[in-house]
Amino acid sequence: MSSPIATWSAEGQERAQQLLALYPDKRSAVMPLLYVASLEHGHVTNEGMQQVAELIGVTATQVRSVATFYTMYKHEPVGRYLVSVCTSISCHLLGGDEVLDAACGAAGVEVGGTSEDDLVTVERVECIGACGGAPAVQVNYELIEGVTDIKAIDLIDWLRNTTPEVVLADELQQLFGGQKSFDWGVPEPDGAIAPVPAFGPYGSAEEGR
Amino acid sequence: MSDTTTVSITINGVDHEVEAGQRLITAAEKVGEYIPRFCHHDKLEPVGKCRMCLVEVEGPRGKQLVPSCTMIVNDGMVVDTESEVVEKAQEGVLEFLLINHPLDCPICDKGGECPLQDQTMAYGPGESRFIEPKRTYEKPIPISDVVLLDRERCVLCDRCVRVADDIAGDPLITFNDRGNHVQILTFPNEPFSSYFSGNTVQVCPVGALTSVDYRFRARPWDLEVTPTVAAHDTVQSTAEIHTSRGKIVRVYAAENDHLNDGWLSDRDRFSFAANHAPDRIVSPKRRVDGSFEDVSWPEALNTIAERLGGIAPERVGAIGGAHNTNEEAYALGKFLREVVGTNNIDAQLGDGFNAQLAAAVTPRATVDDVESAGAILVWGPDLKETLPVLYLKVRKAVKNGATLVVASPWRTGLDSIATSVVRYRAGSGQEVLRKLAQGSAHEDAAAALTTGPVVTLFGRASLSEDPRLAESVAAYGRTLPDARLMPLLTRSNVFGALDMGLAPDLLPGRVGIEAGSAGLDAMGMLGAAAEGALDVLFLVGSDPVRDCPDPALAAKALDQADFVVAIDAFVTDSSAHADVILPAALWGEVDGTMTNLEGRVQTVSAAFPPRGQAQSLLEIVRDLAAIMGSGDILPKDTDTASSSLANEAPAYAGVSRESIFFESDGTGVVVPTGAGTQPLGYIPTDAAVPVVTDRFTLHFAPSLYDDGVITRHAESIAGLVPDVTVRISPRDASVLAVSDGASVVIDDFLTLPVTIDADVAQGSVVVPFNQVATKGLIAASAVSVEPVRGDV
Amino acid sequence: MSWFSDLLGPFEGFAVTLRQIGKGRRVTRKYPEEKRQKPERFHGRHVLNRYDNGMEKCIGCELCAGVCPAECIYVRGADNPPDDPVSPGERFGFVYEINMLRCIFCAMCVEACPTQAITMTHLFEFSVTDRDDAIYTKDELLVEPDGTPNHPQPDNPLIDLGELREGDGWLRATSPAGRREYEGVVAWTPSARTGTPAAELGQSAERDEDAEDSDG
Amino acid sequence: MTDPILTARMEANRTDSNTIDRYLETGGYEVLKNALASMTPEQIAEEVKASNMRGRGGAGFPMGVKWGFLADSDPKYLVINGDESEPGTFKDRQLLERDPHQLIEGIVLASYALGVNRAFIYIRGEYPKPARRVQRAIDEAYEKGFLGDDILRSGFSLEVSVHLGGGAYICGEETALLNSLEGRRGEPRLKPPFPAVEGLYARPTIVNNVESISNVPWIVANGGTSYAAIGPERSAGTRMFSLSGHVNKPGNYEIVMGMTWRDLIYDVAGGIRDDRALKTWIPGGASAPWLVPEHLDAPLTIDDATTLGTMLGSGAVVVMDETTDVVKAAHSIVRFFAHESCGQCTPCREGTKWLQDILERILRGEGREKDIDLLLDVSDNISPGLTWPPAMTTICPLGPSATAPILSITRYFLDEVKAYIPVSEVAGV
Repeated sequence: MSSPIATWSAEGQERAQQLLALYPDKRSAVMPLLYVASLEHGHVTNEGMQQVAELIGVTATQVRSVATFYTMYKHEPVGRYLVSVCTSISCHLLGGDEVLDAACGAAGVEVGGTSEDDLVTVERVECIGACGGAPAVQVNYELIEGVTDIKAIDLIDWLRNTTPEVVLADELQQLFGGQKSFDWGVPEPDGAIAPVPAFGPYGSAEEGR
Repeated sequence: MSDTTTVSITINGVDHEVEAGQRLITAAEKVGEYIPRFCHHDKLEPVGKCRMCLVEVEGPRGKQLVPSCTMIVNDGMVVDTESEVVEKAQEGVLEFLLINHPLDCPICDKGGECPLQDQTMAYGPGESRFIEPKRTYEKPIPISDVVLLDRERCVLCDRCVRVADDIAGDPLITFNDRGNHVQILTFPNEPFSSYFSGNTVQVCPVGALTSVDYRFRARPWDLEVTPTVAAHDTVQSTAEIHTSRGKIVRVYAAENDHLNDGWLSDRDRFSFAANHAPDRIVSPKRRVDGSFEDVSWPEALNTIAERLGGIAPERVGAIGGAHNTNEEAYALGKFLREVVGTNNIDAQLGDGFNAQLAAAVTPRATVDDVESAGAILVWGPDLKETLPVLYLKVRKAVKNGATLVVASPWRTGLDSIATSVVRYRAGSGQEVLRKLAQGSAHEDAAAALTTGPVVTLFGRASLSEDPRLAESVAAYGRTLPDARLMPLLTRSNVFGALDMGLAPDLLPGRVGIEAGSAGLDAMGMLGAAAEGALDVLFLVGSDPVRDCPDPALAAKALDQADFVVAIDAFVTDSSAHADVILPAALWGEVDGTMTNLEGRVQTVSAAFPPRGQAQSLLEIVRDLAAIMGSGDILPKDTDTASSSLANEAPAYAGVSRESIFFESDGTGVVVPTGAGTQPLGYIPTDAAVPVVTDRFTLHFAPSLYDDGVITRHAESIAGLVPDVTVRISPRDASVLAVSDGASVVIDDFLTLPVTIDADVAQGSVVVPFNQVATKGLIAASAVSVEPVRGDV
Repeated sequence: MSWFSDLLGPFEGFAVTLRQIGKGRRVTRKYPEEKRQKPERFHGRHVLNRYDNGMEKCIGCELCAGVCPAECIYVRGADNPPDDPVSPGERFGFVYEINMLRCIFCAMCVEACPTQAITMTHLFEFSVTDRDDAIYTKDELLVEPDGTPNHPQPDNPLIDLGELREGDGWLRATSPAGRREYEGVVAWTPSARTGTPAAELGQSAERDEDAEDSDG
Repeated sequence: MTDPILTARMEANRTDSNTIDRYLETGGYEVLKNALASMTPEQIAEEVKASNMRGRGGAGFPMGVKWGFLADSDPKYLVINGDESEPGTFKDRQLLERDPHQLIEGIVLASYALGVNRAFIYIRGEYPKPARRVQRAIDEAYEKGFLGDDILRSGFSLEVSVHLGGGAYICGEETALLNSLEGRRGEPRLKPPFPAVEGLYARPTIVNNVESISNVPWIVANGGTSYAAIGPERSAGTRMFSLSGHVNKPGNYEIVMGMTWRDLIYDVAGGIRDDRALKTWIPGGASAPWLVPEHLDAPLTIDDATTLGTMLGSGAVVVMDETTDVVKAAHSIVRFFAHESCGQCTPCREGTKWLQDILERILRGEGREKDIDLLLDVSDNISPGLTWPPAMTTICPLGPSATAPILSITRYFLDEVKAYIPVSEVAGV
């Protein structure tokens, strides 16, 4: 019998094995494995959920039950850059809705839609923990604080024109950000390579491309 | 558990003494204070999700609203179930449940028996204040061949999820999405293929889960309910037949805590369609020039009587009777032994084991013993495939803390929860058993069988297994601490039939026949008929060509016999050979009693008269005996049959339809076994079973949905037969040089695709029994397996 | 009190008759040539109605059968054929029969009906020569797509369908009380609707388009 | 003013407070070394209990007492709740990003005190950067022998790993968090059993907030009584407040409780932007009922907040100036709770969305006069009596939280709500 994830990349398979070994109960690895499956398939697909189910020994239905509970698992294809605009209370007070409108306009999409060139998806999200730097935006979960509607348009244009391989929060903050919640400290070398949170040895990339 | 101390609680100002440890909602109900509920179900773990059962309980911080389904009663608890706050909460919850409910009650199958309707009437607000658009979903979507899902109606009570996951162990239906969009769903393109899916329909408190069979067939107010048992297997779950205008429209489980806990398998639940199958035999038929023509009952019976006249009794035999009621079986036995004068009677088809062991093994376990066992050994047929409700009981026992040992040549449904699995090569069971008993191997299995009471469930794992192995397993089981034994025969009322003496060496009431006068068993009769030593053969609802281990012999026997009488509801591969076919009444059309695998006698009832001219077996043999001039020997109806039986069979004394009804609260009466009280108390011995050492040994085991006559005629489950493949171990596959999906030839005639399966013991070949694709395969221990070359 | 008045007693009744001669209207009619106007709420026999587009209103819910005190109604529901639904929603009345010999014309079926599918007309002449003919089947009960009631004996000279269209019972049959705003709303609604109901989504491609159009 | 406890290091080292070198250089892991060498687990637990610190996650339950409930049966688990998702709150993000070693040292001390050998840090999925920094810090700590087998040759071992969430506010509720960590839907569990008895994998488990655990090194170093001496009784210690909204200086501030709201908003946070007037503020995250200028001089303690019918919750203060449309603001919060409801119990699943729908209809100008009563009655059906702390018809407090803004706008700004209702509707009733 072959491994259910034989079609995954070598890094993906290695990461999956690490995750399975990490927890006292394999089932705990469902959520991180779904991120890995997202990277492998572009989003959470039925096939991906079945593979994860087989890896941890539960039914695919149970995996889907988890995968649909959390909003960060995308069940439809999203653009290369997932732009998440916060409109929760602090951002709402300081213009988050305008930023969202501007980003949608620049990308030419409705909220939740993906631009025709498949590069940018703009979504509305609830609080992303940057209330001190409201309004806040994330690109592939890398944060930018103090965004204005005009900067949001610039951000979308920049993403489309430069199509960065790795999304780096510090770079984006410098280009399109404003007031921050607090000092960020030393620049972060890691960034996101896909619309999946960049965490762990597979899924983020060191600066230097 | 045995500790039955009580606590005193106050409900609505009235003091009550209630059993400690139970949930408040249950305690209140027992003292007559009904608290409304949706998610609460007696047989399921509490989840407290619907919030319908909120009551006020006095606490350190004053009265607080708490869900009564999760609250355990404690001494001095002061509860208010009718306060203003409670009533407001109930109204609020019902309004919340209804705002997105489609209110399509007029066309909803649940309308009329719907807890949501009833509780809205009793506790709900008069009208809704909701004017926003309702949540809509596509409706309904089929989630399996037998169940439909309407998410708009769902109140998300979690009952179906808990039944599928906690009870059945098939978590194939779960919640999806979040918040206001939560919905019950199965995985896309993966059906809810549980053997127990129908239970979700029965427990659903709204019309969200409905069955394909019942959909739009009737409304609850025009149903007639007939209590009976689900007679498809020997568990004989307590059930109800629901009829509308003379047709069965659905079968529901009844709650019997000693047996099925209110659950049924889908086969039990959905096989009723066979009663109304268009190709049922509804009038007597006689073979004329090779084809059947309809004849009248007198003509048919006269033909048989004439043929029986002047024939030596030992040249007459009868196979079958396992599908009939005890009274019918009793009458059949009396007819054969006293009117015809033969002991050639067998309710088994060579697929079981020693009839005396099955009928009178001691000490015999009850299903309650299984539930409360310290350890369980299952060495026999796959319970999930053959006795699904007993499988649920074993699961429950394991959940209660019992250890479980499963011995089987191939993966069974219980393996995933077993403490230890003994995987042995088909044909080598005896050797493995010896080692287990001696402690020279399988130490972990032996270690798991040390906490008493140990219940041994023994039977024949496959048709190709030596029937004497069951004897040895039982003998071993008897040596375990506080041992109880449960014989596993699987066919319908076979235990009742054996108790009624439908065996070559048994008389009614578990009385053995004196040595030397035993008749032929089923295989013996078939062999004799094939050699011309038997002239007249009665097939009583049996299909030996499909169901016995040697189909070729059965076919030859039916050809060679001079005269074959089939008492059957369908033309089968066997009854097609008959000279006369008599239309038999089926389950649901006959009154009587049945006996299950623990010896529990329950009543079965006719929901409507037999189809067409069909008659009960009792009526058939009674009329036949009358024509033969011995009408006074046989009982004239069910009641006289049971009183006559009681006189003759001490074990069944006092067990009548009436006494069961009045004494058992609908749960049935267990006929006691054990030396001293019984004429026969069978003590199993270690049998001498030869070990088969051929290159390949066959494991020829039944699955739940097979090509049996009832399954075949029940439209909704007929399509559920599994894909038929030959399973072999990876080692054998590499030796044979076949890959997954390649074809092999078994015994030089049956070509089937191969599935390589790590759960198959090396040297064994697993083939499903009684499927269209495996028709004709002889259940011998050793088989030949050759790869088909040249296919891709 | 005299013997004389006793003698006249039997004739007193004639006095009433004599007094009435020449007064009042003539009530005898030349039925069936001449027909009398039925009261508005006259309970004649039932019809099964349709929506304007010809779809049947009956959804086979059996509430009429359930409520019928004479147990004279037999209904069986069935799944609407997905491509050619008989009624809006999932279910339609597959079998619908009324035994007019048993019916007591109480109209409780009309009250129970959630879609106003069954209503009563002013039709009252339905003598039969065979008891079986008194069981009206769905074909006979269902009005024509143009709204004309059916009758098992169309050629019976006793039947004047034209007259019956004027009656209130018939008006109720063709213009059920319902709310316009529900027209074209793709969802089953428990109240009766006027006009053309849209089919459930998924019932047919053609109807899906209609439904979406009418949404906007 | 007491010196800051949690933020001193990051204030002093604005760029590299997260690195192990800087941490060690500023006295990091010294407490651990001393404790492992000279203190028993019971002594540490005693200090924490003596500190009277109340949990910083929102519920405010004394941490030492909670520890005392942990059933003594191995294995036990410690889970750090870093699922900070309450709108207005971003303090844990700073602690995770800027001083992860302080947290890790706290975890090792807590684990030692609790007899735990396996700890998890659950960080919300939208925080990949804090998660990376914590992971790096964990790697460094392993390297230096502060984590792993036989820590500092004390015989005590501890494994720590980071678990990333998937985007669900409800996972901040401790039992939902445990379900999530077990690979299930993040639905709150029924209590009892409490996690301290049956938590992660049905084992005894302590769930503590990031800020709470980050305080442990200081408490162990300086003694529980010195911590308890800071600030008012029953609101001991310093506490991180996240200020956001229309203030001049939004950000996280570590303060000693007991000051007035006026001090906090006008002094600490620099007053209202553009010198506008203060209209209202949310004192403790989106779940908390709002306060208005008449409350400005009330002291900022847990108990005083309760007296005012609200709470300090997670320490998130969202300030709204006179230009704020409170109906829209309330809608934003209600929408948040409807979006984040797990959906398992009826009142929350149906009620929060209904409240959102009604508010949206009112904002569209289609409101009816009776909708105000309807809003309150629906709220009442989720949280009977609309009192504080809330009574609940729900399993967890998420549903009742959604009623806080409804209650606030109808209590203080009823005219503004009515202004949205068309005149004809008002007259028509």
